[in-house]
Amino acid sequence: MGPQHPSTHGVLQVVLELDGERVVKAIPQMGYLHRGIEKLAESRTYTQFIPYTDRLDYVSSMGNNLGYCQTIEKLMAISVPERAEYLRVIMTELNRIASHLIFMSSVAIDLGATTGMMFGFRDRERILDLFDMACGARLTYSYIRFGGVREDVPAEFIEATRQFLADFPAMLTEHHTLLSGNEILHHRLKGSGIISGQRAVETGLTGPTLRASGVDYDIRKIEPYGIYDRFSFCVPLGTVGDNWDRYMVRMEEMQQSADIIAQALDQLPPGPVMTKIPKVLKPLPGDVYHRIENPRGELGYYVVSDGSTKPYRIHVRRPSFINLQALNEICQGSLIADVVAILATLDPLMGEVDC
Amino acid sequence: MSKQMISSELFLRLQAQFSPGVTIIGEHFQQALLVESEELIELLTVLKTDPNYQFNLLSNLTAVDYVEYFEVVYHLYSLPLKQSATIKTRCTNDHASVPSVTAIWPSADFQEREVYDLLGIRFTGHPNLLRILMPDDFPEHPLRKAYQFTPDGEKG
Amino acid sequence: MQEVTGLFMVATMLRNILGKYLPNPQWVDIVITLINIGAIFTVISLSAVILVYAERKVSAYMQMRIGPNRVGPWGILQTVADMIKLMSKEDIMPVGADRWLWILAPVLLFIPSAAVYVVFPFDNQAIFADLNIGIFYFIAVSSQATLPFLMAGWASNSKYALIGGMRTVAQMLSYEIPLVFSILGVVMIVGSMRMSDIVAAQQQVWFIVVQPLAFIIFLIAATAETNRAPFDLVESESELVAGPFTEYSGMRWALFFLAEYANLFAASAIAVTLFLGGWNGPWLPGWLWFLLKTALMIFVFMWLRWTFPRPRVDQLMAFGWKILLPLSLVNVVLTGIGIYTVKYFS
Amino acid sequence: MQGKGLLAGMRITLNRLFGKKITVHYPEEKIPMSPRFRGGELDLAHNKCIACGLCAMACPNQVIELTTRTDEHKKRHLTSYIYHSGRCLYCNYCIEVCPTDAICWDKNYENSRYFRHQLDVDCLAISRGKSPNAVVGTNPDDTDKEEGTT
Repeated sequence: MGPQHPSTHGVLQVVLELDGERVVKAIPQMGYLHRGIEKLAESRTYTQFIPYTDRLDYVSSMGNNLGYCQTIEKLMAISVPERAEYLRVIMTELNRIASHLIFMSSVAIDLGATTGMMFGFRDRERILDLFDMACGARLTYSYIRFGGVREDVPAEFIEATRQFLADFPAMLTEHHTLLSGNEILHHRLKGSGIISGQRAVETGLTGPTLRASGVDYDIRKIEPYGIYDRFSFCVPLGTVGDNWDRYMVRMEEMQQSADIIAQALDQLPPGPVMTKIPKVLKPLPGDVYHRIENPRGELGYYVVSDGSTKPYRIHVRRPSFINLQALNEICQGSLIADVVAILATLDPLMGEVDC
Repeated sequence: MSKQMISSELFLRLQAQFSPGVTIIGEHFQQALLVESEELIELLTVLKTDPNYQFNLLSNLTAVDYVEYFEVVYHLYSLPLKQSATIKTRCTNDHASVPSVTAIWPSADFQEREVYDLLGIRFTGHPNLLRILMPDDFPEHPLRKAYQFTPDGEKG
Repeated sequence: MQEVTGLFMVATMLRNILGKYLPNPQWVDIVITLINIGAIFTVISLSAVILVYAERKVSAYMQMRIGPNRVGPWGILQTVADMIKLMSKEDIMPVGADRWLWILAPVLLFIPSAAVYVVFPFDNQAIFADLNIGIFYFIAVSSQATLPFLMAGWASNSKYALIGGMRTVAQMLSYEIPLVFSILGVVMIVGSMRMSDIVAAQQQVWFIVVQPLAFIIFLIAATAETNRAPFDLVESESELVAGPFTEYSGMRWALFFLAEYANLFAASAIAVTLFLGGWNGPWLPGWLWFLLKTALMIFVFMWLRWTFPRPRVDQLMAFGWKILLPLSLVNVVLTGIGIYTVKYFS
Repeated sequence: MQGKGLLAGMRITLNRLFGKKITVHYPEEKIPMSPRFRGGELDLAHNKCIACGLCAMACPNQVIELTTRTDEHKKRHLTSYIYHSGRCLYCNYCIEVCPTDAICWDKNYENSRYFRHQLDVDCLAISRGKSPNAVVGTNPDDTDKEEGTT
């Protein structure tokens, strides 16, 4: 399955060793989209690196911004006003729904249901319009800055989000009837690509892929960053850890994110959205590691500063990169069609894998 | 952002256990355990298997080029006890090699290959230490401070 | 005696004109056959053009898109534009490909799908050759279609094509049998395999009412026969890129495309003849009824295609052998009992 | 296998068939973008610009290249202002940092070009209104650099 294969979520090459249609080995080859973001970081100031974080996991760039900004805020102990915290939660959760909608559409198209894909993208358009209204960009936002968010949301944003939340259950039920209720999909996803919880933790799986194997590890719950401890939401868990569980865990997560947004909208306080921070940031020498829960798994930033305006070293712990390690193990003994299904449910994203 | 760091007395007990090779550096959230590369494997296996540590998830493995030496950083996390820890080890940059931890945590496999690819630190005992991101015939290790590049229009 | 339909009159009038000019009757028959062949080819190419356009419009509407509307009013000429584009496309042949096999494959695929049109009862008398083994001829010819896929798969010397070719053979063979058995049910009731008899027997009640189970089995098996989703494992985009057609481009690929739509039209035409009473129908002329019903059947095929994901190869085989085949056998037994009870009481 | 789920799926596609369409005829009708949309190219109001060069420094990708000239009584004038739209990240830093709000987005997202050098837009010429569609054909390397390139 070469780099320009239609179903590898970007430029990923999987070297398949087959006998007949059975897979013996599946080695992912990466690096086709390697832009050396970590090297670029060393010649950019701290604020100038934010647009690059958008380009890492370009489908949930709000989460990347949040992770990076919170790391620097932790390093320099910058406080964030209440309203900005709430706006950050609303934006990241909206972005999580959009990212999971893309996941669902890619599963649908990989298994042949082109109509399912179209519906997924149609609903995602609604969220992109919300983002466009709030920060002007549809995919790479750079909306979250150190000490808060760039600018306050316009008045009609709140009302449009409530409208979206009102229509969202109807959208979900439609997706469920068209896709999840479909027997062919059941047969295609159930029982294939199984990985046990204990083995998943060892190979470093995180995020919905790990929770599908029954391991309860959601950083929003275990180590609440920002104000996630003020929201009540449950973390959906799978049982067997096969493709079906990975699919259903993400579908339920969309519903949970919608609940979080609803709660955040109700508690949205008025007030400033940005604290006063110096024009040029000069953090004290030292290093910090901070993790957040991105739609694809645990996104971590390890920043080392040497007191100058430019970071000495930034390492990004990219969930898709590490989740791909399990590909070879999960694909053992499955068919080609399963490899496609497994890749779809592992949901790697090349921008993030190659960094 | 409360971060359940591993309690300091656990660190102290560890230091006592591996007295010469282990020192505690940094404070508050930057607290880490500096380990000599000889005792690295031994310490990490204890951290993983010992009931009151149980670090079963190697969350992140990376390295930093401090020009005089390389520093390999391990961020561990224990799911059952909900605590995290940072372990660091140093090696000089002429014969940069650190024992590989893939035996303890298989999740280190790709991350070690990436560190080797970008920084040139050899991980002894790694199953297939090859370049993962850069093209195979790339001569140098780009993330090293010594490596400077100026592509067109880049005034960095 | 059925009333003389319009089409029949045209044929007889043509025959008289030709009779005057050409010396002996054999010549007249030859010319008539040539005209018929020409008619069949126009029907195929016309139906292909319309079907491609219809498929894109239907799939677009189902996905809430608008579909092609640029070329010509409401995009009708879109397919014509595609055809011209395909003709002008350069025809690359993969290196190491098995030359003759590769060149012959698309042509060989087109022949059976064209030859099948011979037995379609478009209207009362308007059947090209009313063979007394009509339906049997259809099955024999349509099972020819498997070979060219395998040839294309093997000849284009690429991994995807080879796997695609293997899958075609497996899929088509295993769905041939349920197809035949579902047709068997109908033939048992009619007692003859002549197409016009089958249609005539459905004067009062269509066979879909008598044989609902056979209709469903036929529908599923026919989708598998024509390699259309949800059974399009042969050229499944996500796994095998385009299966046997991966290495084709330009006119050859268009031929494959044409053959696929010709098969689709053939499958729905047969479904109409067997189950929906061919050209029987009040008020409208026969051939219009036939076209309307075929259009309905084609819509059902398209509807299936744009709703369902694709099962895995082994699930496909398991479904074909373990479920469809026994069901069709049960159907044959039920029909037998049905016929016997009807004879017993009448 | 019970066909209940399959039929439900078919029912959805059927009523979607007759449902309202959501795509638009692109060239004729365009989907309106929001007022905050960051897209298209920078359009510069050269009378407002005080040639301070803050935007060029703030930009992560060195997309803006401007050269200035200080005349006799120490007043700085802009001589050239080239915006390499090919490398722009659309992060809006330059607009936020500009003290006199001289630059803003022209929100025209149909700016595909045939040649790479056409991506380098000379905003100064455009804003001066001399040649409204001045796409400077100069490649970045041969622009004559005066003193004070920031």
